Amino acid sequence: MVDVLTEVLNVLLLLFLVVCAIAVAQIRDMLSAVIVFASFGLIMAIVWQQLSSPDVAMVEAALGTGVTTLLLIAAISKTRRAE
Amino acid sequence: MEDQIVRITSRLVAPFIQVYGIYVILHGHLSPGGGFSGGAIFGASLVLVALSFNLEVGAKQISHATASVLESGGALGFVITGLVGVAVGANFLANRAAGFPLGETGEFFSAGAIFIITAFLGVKVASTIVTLFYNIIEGEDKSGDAH
Amino acid sequence: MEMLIKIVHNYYYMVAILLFVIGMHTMLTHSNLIKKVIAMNIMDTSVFLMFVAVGYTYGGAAPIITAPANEVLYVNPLPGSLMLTGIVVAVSITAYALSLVVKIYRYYGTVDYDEICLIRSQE
Amino acid sequence: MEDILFIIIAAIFAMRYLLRLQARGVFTILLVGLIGFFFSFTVAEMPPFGDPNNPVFNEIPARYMGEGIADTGAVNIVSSVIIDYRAFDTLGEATVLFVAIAAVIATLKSH
Repeated sequence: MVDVLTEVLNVLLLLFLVVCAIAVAQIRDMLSAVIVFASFGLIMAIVWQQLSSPDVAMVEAALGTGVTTLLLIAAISKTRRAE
Repeated sequence: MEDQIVRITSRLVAPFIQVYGIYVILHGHLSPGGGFSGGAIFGASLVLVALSFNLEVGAKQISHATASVLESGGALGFVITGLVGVAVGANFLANRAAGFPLGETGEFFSAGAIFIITAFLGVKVASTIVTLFYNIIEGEDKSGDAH
Repeated sequence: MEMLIKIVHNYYYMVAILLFVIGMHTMLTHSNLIKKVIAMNIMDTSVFLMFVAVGYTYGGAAPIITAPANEVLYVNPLPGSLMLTGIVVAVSITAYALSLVVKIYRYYGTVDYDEICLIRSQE
Repeated sequence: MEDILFIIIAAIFAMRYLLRLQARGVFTILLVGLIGFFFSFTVAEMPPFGDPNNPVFNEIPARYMGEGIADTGAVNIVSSVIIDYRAFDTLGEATVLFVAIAAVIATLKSH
């Protein structure tokens, strides 16, 4: 019933999420932190595809990752880059 | 930023992204997607051109006045589509009870009010993203030196 | 021991809690305002992960009807549609927070919370 | 009980002297860890993940999945939920976007 390889993939994706969240906290350069946050959002979109909700995955990939990263980069270009 | 590769790539790719965005908006009742994701894709393509060239070229595609009119018009169209239900005698935002033709399930023109409201939402979200981006990246004065 | 088995079986919820805790710690300990905004986004996403994981069933198909509902097992469409609203609201909140950060930078010349406190104490 | 107390005290000393944290950092980690600890009790009380007999699968999703096409004509049930069954929610969401733009313009374009 439960496919073992799919479970392994899910666990790896979730592990990647946690690693990205810790990396965002540790990176001192704000632009790098924003890029790592974008990869966090894309992995989250894949997780939602794994949870069988493709609508949420598309909205997350377009709005939660694309537009949020765009606004963050715009704000960083108006302020300073180092933390 | 004066990068030839980024400019040529974004100029080539932007129309395809816009067609994909319109596809996602109009197929919201048949496949994953809808007004929010399709509008975000469409708006992001407009911002992509503005980022790879400069803000003046981006503002030539959709001016600020047009964006604000489209944004208010999207919300207004949503409300008017809802008020059709009240005018007919059903509830606010009614679909089948308000007499919208549901069509044949699985066809392109089907699902009555859902199709109309999704199109209005897509227009609204796309112009919202463009307006938010320009307002954050522009300076205090409108002709600022922001790049 | 029984509790541990249940926690391992519900690993999606545990990851959601872990992300919430990491985001909260980042928000508490870092003084850069933009990093606080990013951490708030991580906390948002963890709450969405919790909700969407509640509606999942093993072997469930995506809620796009291709066969009658008693033949195929579908996942619950309700948490997904509620969280779709939440993502858009999170983006709106992020935009407003970033506009406030840009305004603060224009006024104080920094986005660091400790430096802003220092400037305010010297005024 | 004494074991847990011993582990907490040992963790405080380890964080204080091995990781060279300030006292404020130690207390932040303790607070956040306490929150996560109580949240994990909630996880242990929750129904098993991925079971079709969970309490969330009540009559409301059954109605949406069963009668959705006849009611709205849309194949995508998420779309029919957000734009037909709960359209007022989406109208409020559009209002949130509108208010966000108004707030951003009022914040950044004022003097």
